[in-house]
Amino acid sequence: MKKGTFKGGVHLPGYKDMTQGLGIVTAVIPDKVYIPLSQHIGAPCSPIVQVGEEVKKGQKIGEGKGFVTAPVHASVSGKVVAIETREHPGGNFVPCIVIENDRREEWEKTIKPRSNPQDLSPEEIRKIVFEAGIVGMGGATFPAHVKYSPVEGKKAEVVVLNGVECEPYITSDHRLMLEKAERVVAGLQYIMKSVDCSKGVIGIEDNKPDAIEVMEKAASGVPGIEVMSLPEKYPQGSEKQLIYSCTGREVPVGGLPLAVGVVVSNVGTSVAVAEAIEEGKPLIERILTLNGDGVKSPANYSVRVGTLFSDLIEQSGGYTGEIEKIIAGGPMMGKTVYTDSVPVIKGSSGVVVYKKKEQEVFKERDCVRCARCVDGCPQFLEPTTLMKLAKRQQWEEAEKNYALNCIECGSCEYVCPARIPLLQYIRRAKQEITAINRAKANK
Amino acid sequence: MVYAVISLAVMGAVFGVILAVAGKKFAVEVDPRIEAIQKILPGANCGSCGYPGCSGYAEAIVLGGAGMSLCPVCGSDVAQNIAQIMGASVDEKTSQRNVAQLMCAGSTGKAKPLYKYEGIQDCKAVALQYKGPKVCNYGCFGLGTCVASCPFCAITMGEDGLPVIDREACTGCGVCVRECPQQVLQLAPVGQLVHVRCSNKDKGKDAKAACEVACIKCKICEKNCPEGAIKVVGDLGSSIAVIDYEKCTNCGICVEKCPTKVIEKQEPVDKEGCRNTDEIAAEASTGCALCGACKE
Amino acid sequence: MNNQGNLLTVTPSPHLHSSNSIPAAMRDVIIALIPAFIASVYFFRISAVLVVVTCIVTAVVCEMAAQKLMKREVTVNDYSAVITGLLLALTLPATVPLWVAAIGAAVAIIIGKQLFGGLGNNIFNPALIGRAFLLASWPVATTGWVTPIDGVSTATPLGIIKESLGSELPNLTDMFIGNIAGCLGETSALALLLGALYLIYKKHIDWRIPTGYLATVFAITAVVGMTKGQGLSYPVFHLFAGGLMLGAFFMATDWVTTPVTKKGRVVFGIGCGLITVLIRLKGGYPEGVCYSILLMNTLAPLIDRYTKDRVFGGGKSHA
Amino acid sequence: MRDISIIVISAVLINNIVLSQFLGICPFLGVSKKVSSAVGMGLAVTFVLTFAGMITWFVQQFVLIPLEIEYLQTIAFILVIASLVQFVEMVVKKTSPDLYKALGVYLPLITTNCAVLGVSILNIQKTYGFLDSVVNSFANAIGFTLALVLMAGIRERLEDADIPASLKGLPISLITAALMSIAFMGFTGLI
Amino acid sequence: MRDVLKLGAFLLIVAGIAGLGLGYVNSLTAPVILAQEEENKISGFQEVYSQAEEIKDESAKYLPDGADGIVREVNVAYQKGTPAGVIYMVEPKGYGGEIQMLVAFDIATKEITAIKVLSNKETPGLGAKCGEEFFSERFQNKSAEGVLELVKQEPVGDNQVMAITAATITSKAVVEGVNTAREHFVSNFL
Amino acid sequence: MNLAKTFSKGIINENPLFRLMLGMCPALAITTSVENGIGMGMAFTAVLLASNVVVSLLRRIIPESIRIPCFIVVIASFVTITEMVMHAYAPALFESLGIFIPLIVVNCIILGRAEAFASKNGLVPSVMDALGMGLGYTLALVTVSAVREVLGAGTFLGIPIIGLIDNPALVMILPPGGFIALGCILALLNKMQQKKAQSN
Repeated sequence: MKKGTFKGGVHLPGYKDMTQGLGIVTAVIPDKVYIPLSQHIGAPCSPIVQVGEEVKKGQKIGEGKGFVTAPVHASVSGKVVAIETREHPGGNFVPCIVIENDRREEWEKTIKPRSNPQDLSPEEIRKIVFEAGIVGMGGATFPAHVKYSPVEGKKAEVVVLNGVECEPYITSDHRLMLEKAERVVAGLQYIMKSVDCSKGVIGIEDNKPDAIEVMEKAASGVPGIEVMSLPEKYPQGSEKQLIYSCTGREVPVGGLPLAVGVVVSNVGTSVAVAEAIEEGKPLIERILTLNGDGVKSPANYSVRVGTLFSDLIEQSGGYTGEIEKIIAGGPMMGKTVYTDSVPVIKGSSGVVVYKKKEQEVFKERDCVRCARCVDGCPQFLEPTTLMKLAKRQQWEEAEKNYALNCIECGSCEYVCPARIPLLQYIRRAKQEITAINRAKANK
Repeated sequence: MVYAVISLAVMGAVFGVILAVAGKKFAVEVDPRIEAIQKILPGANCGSCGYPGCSGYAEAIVLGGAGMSLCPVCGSDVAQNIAQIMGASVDEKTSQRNVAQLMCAGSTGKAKPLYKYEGIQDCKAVALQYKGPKVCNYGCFGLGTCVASCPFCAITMGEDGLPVIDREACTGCGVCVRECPQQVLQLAPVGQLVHVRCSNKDKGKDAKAACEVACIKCKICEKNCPEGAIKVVGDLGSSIAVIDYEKCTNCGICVEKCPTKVIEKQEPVDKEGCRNTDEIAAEASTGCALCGACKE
Repeated sequence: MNNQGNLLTVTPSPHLHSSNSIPAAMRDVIIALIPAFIASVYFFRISAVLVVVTCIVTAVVCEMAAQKLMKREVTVNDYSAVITGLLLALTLPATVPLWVAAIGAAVAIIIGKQLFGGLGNNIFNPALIGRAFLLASWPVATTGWVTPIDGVSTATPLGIIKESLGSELPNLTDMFIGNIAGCLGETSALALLLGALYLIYKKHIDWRIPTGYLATVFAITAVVGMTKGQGLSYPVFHLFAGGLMLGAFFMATDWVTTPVTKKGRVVFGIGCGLITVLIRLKGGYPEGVCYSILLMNTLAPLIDRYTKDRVFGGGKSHA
Repeated sequence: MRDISIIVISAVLINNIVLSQFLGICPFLGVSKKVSSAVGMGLAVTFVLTFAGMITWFVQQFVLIPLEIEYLQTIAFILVIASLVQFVEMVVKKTSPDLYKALGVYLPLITTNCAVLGVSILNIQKTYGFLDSVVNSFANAIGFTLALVLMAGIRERLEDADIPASLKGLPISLITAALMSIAFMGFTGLI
Repeated sequence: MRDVLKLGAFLLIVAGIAGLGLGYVNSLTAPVILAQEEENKISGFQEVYSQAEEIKDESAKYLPDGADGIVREVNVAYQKGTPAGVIYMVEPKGYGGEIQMLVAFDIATKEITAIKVLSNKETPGLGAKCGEEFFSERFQNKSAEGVLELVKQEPVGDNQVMAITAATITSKAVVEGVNTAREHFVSNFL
Repeated sequence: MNLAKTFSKGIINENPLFRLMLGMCPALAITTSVENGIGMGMAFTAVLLASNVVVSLLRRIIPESIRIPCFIVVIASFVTITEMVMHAYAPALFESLGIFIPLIVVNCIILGRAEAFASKNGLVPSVMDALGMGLGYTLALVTVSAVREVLGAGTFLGIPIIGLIDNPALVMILPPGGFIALGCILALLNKMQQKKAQSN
């Protein structure tokens, strides 16, 4: 068991005590599910069912064109009652398929356990992963089969499983590893097979000693798989930082992990892969932590995709009082939603609810150049410089200072004593730079 | 004394010759017209002409044959002057300048809020969060990106959360129009006093639900306009009342008839023509830049 | 059930913020300076108290007045003016006339800080500007050194070396504890180190600058000491003498006026060390800490420009 | 011959031409908005100043003194410098387009840079020999460049600063120069 | 080419006229300037050594190696044809540069008659005070035979001089100048 | 433009130092005493006046392409004359102004006035222009030097000021003081102008 970590980053309070000891609870299956047609990075899917059509659980109801896409499946059996644009946890409005649950829980008939999961070829594994609609479940929602597909001239040498879970409040991966350790390891083996490599690393932060123990037990006797305990630091779970922590390799600027021979997947993704291959199940369910001082009883839920946040909150006994904000995801990188009638999607690892408090309002001050943001940036950028360039609207200069390399982890803003919304300024710069580059490309 | 005269004279001569030779051999041909044109341009460097600043435009006119009336800030007299310098004639530009108009009346309290926004005060940033903080997806966010962008300081943020355009100071350069992520600002001739202060193209019911002062596509204005100048254009679910500025006579009947009071008539401004370029330059200039170039 | 019709707040991430704040950090710096203050009161008695109080009060009043005059938000509650006043006081001798100290504090706050736009925008360390201004204006009043406790007029250890006039050098223990002539805050290396440890523990200062600074001074004086045949006591003497400890831990580490890049901070520290030794050994003034930091302050923007850190995954930032 | 290192240290640090002798203030305040142009201007001044130091020394020693017309120093030097700048511009343009690109814009500005004339006259006043004159001219130019580039770095940073309106531009630059000058006082006595 | 010649000729004339004018003014002012400098020097000498009947610059004789070191000039004051005093011009290095000063000795009394700082580049208000009377008085009538010593407190010994407050380096330089002149005086005139 | 205006513009509206920001070097260097300021201002005015007169008289004769060198020769001659006269009749002032007397040659104001005014106007306006500019510059120098001398030396024109003479802020007559004084005066003038603009 080695210990490695990356440079930069910040130490966050965990806020995990509330839920890390709680077993996974199956969430109430709602009467209606709202399945967004965009649950992955890439163009949204088009519906392949019509309003009024009866669907089975696990039936494909939306698919997209091209390679970087992932189909969506019905998470309950029932009737499609509407296809409408609704708010999405990603901060925008997206077409959703609304299914009224007939409570029959009837599986699509093609879905059944596979008898020979060990004999599948890499191509077959990727095909199953694609058909199951599996995307990165840590939150990035990048279609998994794309990651596992070979790239000309690049060879995967290590598969890194991300069991870091560095976001405060979120314990879903932690519980998953405790309760489905075998599945995690099995999924890892399938992924390793699909990318044709013999080495697998499961990276877990040392604030989860029980998970490390369980995973080590599960992995013992499996050749090529190693569990790594990583020091607790944010954003250890960011892909590039995790690769560095586990392998000492640096993903080059603008490059993909495969450039250094690494494929990264979340432990949740690994379980989904295992379930898709062994049982034939598409991705219609995931583990989610509901946490924060705004909910009465925080919990780890196993929840169907398409369940509204409000359903989960109700199951947890409702709000503790007037609430300030609801965050889809963790507090560092998650997005706030303006209503609780937002559906759970494949990438929803958690929902955090903040209670309204009479807190002192912090005003933005002039930068005092304390350089905490510079020291904290895991990408070695100078957030304060980028902020100043963004304020002056010097987008080209910002690009030259690698604004696009920002992974939006928020470490800089977290540590800033002047309370400058650094990340927001950098995001503005990225927005403009991307627009300028797109305009250039179109010319 | 004799030496003084001789040596100084010699030095003077040598110096004169060197300078004369240098002047001949290395004279950089600067077209005097560029300077002349640059002088009459406003010098605010807003970039509305599509060239990098006023000097860039002046150069483009002389060297690149760019159009002579591209400066939206200047009036026809300036274009005429440029033409005179270039020894060409120019098409008569409309003598009325354009000014920016806000096509939204959804002030705080009238437009329903969707959420409470906290973060940097920049419309483009808030646009990423559920298309802005109001239920209406077409309206003004009120975070003042236009205010910051105006090179002439003609826009201020009103107390009701909507920007106020000083139509006297506005030069119609169009920078704010380009910067507004909601495209809720438009250029219109300064003499056009009647405007539809809404951009919501949703169905009447939805629009009304989002904002008290929304165009509900009732077509009352269309029916009442004596000139046929106002029409609800677009398909069902994506339509809005639009005034044809060519036809509109500012009679104000639509203003009275509109049930949601979304059509508004402004007071006329004193000066309709283009603003004096010297005046603009005085406002826009930051004084001597001390580049040292003037000492050359 | 949208939470009783209450509007939710939407903000871009992150939604978590550390408890870091400028006032909190400044408060810690003040706490860290308390041992040095106590030491100065012990050694120089009531005059130390008077100088410190004068400087702090003037600094705070000037900050308020300047911000009021410029119609800006008054930010004296961030304690930065208090620190400036305190630091300035610690760089002055106990015998300084109080009106001189007050002018120094006023110059530090107004010219050194507020004219540039207040905290965060100043180029130079305000306290050092105040001190350098006083030193240039009233050289006699600001260099009236007295011995601790009994207050007999004498020279500082560095002054003794520089001017080589009579008096004997104090021993190193006295210098470490602070039983020597000098400015209020620079006499006791022990008290300063205590405060510095607190700041390092609280992570308010970066180890790079003080380490670079002290190591450079030590290395060069060690070589010089070797050639003089004085061995290790010479560099140790230089470490404890004058304002080096105060400068290295409390002035050269000032956030606002030092580089933000990691490499830059090392360069800054080394530069301070070089100039300090240069002035001490070759220059006209006995002590060079104040000027070395001011000079490096002028260089800080360029250091930042040319010491951009490597970006994760390769690639160097452009200036 | 005096110690060259003393001349250099004195010209660059102690009696910095800008910060303590007040020569070349106009370009120091005018061309210090950006580091890149400050470097360009610094190079151009270094180039011209060194040459001017050389040539005016020759003019003084081999023309003015033998003819006993030292009183024509000012007028002779200014003519020499003006021609020199023209000449340098011509030569640079012909021989090195790259150098011309870097220095070109700044060259004409140097004619009226009082630093060039000032240093040339000071060389004579201090009765420097040829080598000393050249070294002194070069060192002063370096001092000028140093002050200029430092100032440019600071002014780039001040761009983000929220400076009170009445201080923006020249006043704050002058105050910055004052503080730089105070800092440079640390070098006094350093020889 | 004609152009060039024409312009050259014009400048030639302008410069010629300028030269003429300057030459004329110079012919008027040069003697005045010369006379003034001469007067300045003599009055300087007078101040430090008033009893002289005639003062001769004998640097060539007494400084065989030229003006090496900090002694620049040796002027001998004659009384009734015999040397009665010596006036040195020395340039010790001070804080901001050389301090040009006169030191005068009387051969008979073997004492310093007076010193005078002609020019200095010391810090105004500090070292620059070395030119003031209160300081130069401290050297008056000191014996030329012992080495002068700089002290910070009121002098106790005969050969001690009190430094200017907070300007030790300048004071040291002046004392060094006096001591150097003194050595030369002792070895050449006593 | 009438003559009075030609004269008065140099004093306030187009003050060479405070408005046109020209001639900064001497304004920083020699303003350690009011006496120096007056002396410099007078020397400057003399040169400006003489060169303006000559340039104005010769303005029709001087060929366009070599006017700048001609101006320089004229200016340099007058500077040299001023230098010689001062050396002869005001040696103390000559000493304290030092190198900044010959440097009047490269003072941009003189060349600037020759180029911008005298070469385009007749004798009388040129004289008024020179006098106005000269007076304006002198006043500016006196203002700066008064601030520096009073604060830095505790005297005004050499007369001690009670209360300041004992402990003057020496730094004001040192190089940094020049920058501080000029910077603060300019800032104050800016402030006054902004106030004026607001009240209008």
